[in-house]
Amino acid sequence: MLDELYQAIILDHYRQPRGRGELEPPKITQEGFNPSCGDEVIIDLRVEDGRITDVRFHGHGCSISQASASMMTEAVRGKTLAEAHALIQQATALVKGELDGDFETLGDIVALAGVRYFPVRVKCATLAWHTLEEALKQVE
Amino acid sequence: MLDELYQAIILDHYRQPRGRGELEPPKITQEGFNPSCGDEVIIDLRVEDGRITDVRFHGHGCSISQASASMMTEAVRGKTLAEAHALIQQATALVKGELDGDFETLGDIVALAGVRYFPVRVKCATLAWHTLEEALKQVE
Amino acid sequence: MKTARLSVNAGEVRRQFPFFQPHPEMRSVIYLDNAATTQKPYTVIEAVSNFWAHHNATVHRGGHGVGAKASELYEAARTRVAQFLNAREPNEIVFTRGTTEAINLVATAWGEAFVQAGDEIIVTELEHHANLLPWMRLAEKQQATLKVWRITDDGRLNLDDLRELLTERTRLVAVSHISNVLGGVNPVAEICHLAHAAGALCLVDAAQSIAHMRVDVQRIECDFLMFSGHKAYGPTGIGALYAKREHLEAMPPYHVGGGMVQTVRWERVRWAEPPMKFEAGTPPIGEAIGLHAALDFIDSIGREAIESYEHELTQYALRRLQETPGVRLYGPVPDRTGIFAFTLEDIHPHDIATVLDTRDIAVRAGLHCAHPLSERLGGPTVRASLALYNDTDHIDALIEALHHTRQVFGYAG
Amino acid sequence: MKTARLSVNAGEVRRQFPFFQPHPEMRSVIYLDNAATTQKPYTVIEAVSNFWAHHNATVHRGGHGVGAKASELYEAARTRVAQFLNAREPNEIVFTRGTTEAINLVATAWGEAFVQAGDEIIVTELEHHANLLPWMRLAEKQQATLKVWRITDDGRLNLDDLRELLTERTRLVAVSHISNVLGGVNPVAEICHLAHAAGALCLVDAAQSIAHMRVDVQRIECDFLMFSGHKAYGPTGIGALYAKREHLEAMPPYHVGGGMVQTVRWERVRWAEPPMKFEAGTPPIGEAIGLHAALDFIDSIGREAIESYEHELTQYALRRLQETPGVRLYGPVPDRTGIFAFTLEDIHPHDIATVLDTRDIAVRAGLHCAHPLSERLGGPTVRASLALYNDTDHIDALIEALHHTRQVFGYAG
Ligand SMILES: Cc1ncc(COP(=O)(O)O)c(C=O)c1O
Ligand SMILES: Cc1ncc(COP(=O)(O)O)c(C=O)c1O
Repeated sequence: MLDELYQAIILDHYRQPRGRGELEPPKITQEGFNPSCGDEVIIDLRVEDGRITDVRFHGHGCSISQASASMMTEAVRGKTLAEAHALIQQATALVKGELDGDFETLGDIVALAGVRYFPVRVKCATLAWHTLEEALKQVE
Repeated sequence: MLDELYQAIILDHYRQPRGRGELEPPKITQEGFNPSCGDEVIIDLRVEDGRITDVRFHGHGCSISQASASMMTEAVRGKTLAEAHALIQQATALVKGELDGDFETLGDIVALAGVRYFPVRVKCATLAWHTLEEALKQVE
Repeated sequence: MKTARLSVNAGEVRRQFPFFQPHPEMRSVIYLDNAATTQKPYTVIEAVSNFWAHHNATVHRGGHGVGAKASELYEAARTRVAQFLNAREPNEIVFTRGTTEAINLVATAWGEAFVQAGDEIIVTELEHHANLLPWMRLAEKQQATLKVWRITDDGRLNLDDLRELLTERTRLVAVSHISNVLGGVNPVAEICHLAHAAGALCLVDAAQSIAHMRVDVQRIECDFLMFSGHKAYGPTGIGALYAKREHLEAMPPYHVGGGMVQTVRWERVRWAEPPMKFEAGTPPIGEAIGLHAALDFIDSIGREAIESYEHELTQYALRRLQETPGVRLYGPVPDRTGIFAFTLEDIHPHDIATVLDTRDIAVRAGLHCAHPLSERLGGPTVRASLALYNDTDHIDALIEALHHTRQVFGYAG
Repeated sequence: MKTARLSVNAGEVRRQFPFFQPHPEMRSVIYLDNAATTQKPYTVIEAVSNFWAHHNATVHRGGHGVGAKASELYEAARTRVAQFLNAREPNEIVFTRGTTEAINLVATAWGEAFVQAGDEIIVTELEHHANLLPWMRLAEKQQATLKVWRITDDGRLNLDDLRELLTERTRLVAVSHISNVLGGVNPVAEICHLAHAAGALCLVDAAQSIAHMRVDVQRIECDFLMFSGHKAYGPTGIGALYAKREHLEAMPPYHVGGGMVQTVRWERVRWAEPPMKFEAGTPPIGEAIGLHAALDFIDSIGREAIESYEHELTQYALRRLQETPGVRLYGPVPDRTGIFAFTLEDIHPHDIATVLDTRDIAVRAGLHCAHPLSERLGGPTVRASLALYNDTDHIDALIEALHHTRQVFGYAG
């Protein structure tokens, strides 16, 4: 179980986060915060013609929250808003153990599946995704 | 037990209280109050040459508190302060069931002995006596 | 009615309560002091014990599985309260020690933020001190005016009197759902409606109704409503405040401390979202779980069944009290519940209670934490109050004991 | 030390706790989160259950024998707390929900009456939010100045720094007896002495000391001191505030409601005497009785025995932690108790706690409701905290699990 949580791929995203940083304006910024443990993820987005053209994150927290944010930036860059929404759905369902069927399309994100055995950590894994969801509300 | 509490003599003091009323000034006045049940006893005293020359009470409350006050006025009228203090001691010990030995000198007050079986009512029976004690402090 | 009557068997209900089981060292008591506090079923006592024995941990702090389980149980209790009151969401429920703390919370956090000098607050003449003193103090502090909605001579609240009192300066009407002395059910939905029409909020003290009738915050449309667990077959140390989400969001916090902040820096504090914002420090966790079990107990009997059973018992008690010589009963006759304040001849209520106590009948005597109302009634009274586990035998024993009391005090048979 | 060690047998102590008994459906846990809350012995759980089962009634209201017994038990609990703290009299003890409520009570009732614009309040940098936010809020409300007594780099409070902060405008020094993060014991008697010499009062938050060392209010000479039952083997929902009688008399009430008045008339309210003045509404009765049993439990082991046993265990844990590669331990080394905040390599504390949790070791990770202190330390930490029932095996298991954690995160053995 522990091995499933702390897979090499998660530790790799934690140690070498993709998409870490901030964007120059104009951008959309959204802050996400988990008061029970202090994890913080701030997302910068650029959306053009209904497509996420660039995305970065910064903040601090546990390996799960930061790796999840890193994976998120990789996964949604270049996606349409509709595709991003679908990914948010799938990723959050995955970490709660509620996703049936096709995992193939998720790429690295699949590594988050192990979180389902650790209810205390679900909030860490979903933080970046919920923050993205809030950010997209700013677009719409 | 109940018969011991509500003896004829107590009901008699309750119905025909002795010493009920107020004194004209100069006097010492002391208010006594039992917040848990609302019983109230106000004592007026006149003390001359170390002796209680007159005493009255008024107020309202249950039969025990009012009968006890009535008995108290009868018992302490004409007594020296030292004698009054001794009576306070004896009467409060009596209602708590802590008095050994000689009850003879207590007169009607002996009727309060039944209160000892009713811990909830001890405060009613002692109210007049504690109020008298406070009043005497004003003298000294 | 008849069918509903069949649905509650008080004898069977008593078997669910340790208090009513024979005990080698204790005399069995006819408990008629339910408006003060109710007895607790085994399920409630066991829910609390079981939590402390096996799941005890503090809540909402990351770390370990025991804590996660404790948090889950605590939040499940909140959801249960929300559902019981028909709140829109669990986040509208704040756990408090009881009714008194909940009203103090509203009077301080909401009151000091939203009541200004010259504003008016309306309270009724039949309030318990818990729903009176916080408003008297708030009015004094904010230089607002406290207006008293007097009762009619038969112990009811007349809506026309409220219409006269309401003005555009009225900020709040605070009223109890059921008076803890007179037992009358107040028309709280209508009261809230009138308050809202005048631009005021409406607070309902449900301490006496929660265990005896359906309490539906959406139907009442109240802004605030609160109750105590210990009067609803639950533990001491726990109660709940319901408040519309918008109010909880607008109000500043009450107690401050751990668990109710997002971040604390020397320069700036960010509060957590409601309801956490109002739950500083370690909450009464075991007690919240016990309250959950208490609400389950109530629903296992059924609120409609309880209401109709208690209604019938109330009618019986009313009849028996009215036919007892020397009894003077207070409060309205229609729309009343099983709370009976009365006097007997001119025997002092404490003396009556003592005689009843020697017959192992527990009632309360005095001013019932409602001094202004008691003064209006003319002084202290005896209060007998019913719950689900009482039955007609208890009323009969009470009546017989009242006859006996008259004899002790020398009134002719 | 050796002889004292023999006086506590942790294995035998654990047999007095249901939490540590084998359970068919639950895994047994090495519980190292005692600074958050302690487990409860059977005697505490039974005292509360027994009250609710057989003696349940509300307190301080005339009427019946059950109520008289309940009041007696409740007041006996107060007397027990007074004796445990060596207060001068039971009337110096006010029951509250816990430490947080007690500090809020003092900050509001005492603070708003006695702290004026321009006055100063001193808090330390190592306070829990419970002993920080009430003072930040009070300072803001009264336009007083909050002064922060910084810790030294090795996590201690330097009395000379306090001497510099104290002025004639200082009204209060608020300090915890033991930090809930660093575990250091603060010299509270000296602090109170300095505060008094400057004309200020002194408040001691004893949440973390009450179960682990002798707390004597007359020896400390504090003006206010408070603790929570649930951190001292007692129930949730109960705590106590000690205050010198003169302060309780001078302070206005906090919550207002039933039970804390002598008379209420529309024009005028007369408050009851302390401590009743501060206990509005139905108090946590069962919980107070549970707290009584908890203090009896502590004294059945013996406070000197506990202190010396835990001291030895602390020394052992310190040694083992210090020799574990990658562990960085915070807090002072001498005068410290069994609360260990640490980090391991650069692994995030939540990740560490999760790995430990999979080995059924319960610790806490995060900012420990002490954000300013955590910021000073550089961020979140893991916290392992000891109690009476822990022993060296538990420390060994912790250390082994930390080695394992390093491996999971790819640090060389
Ligand atoms: C030092 C200190 N003060 C205050 C508190 C707050 O105690 P409670 O949450 O029981 O009110 C705690 C517990 O977390 C603490 O450790
Ligand atoms: C109508 C009413 N309101 C408030 C209260 C206070 O409840 P608690 O003492 O549980 O806070 C009571 C109980 O005495 C009550 O009957």
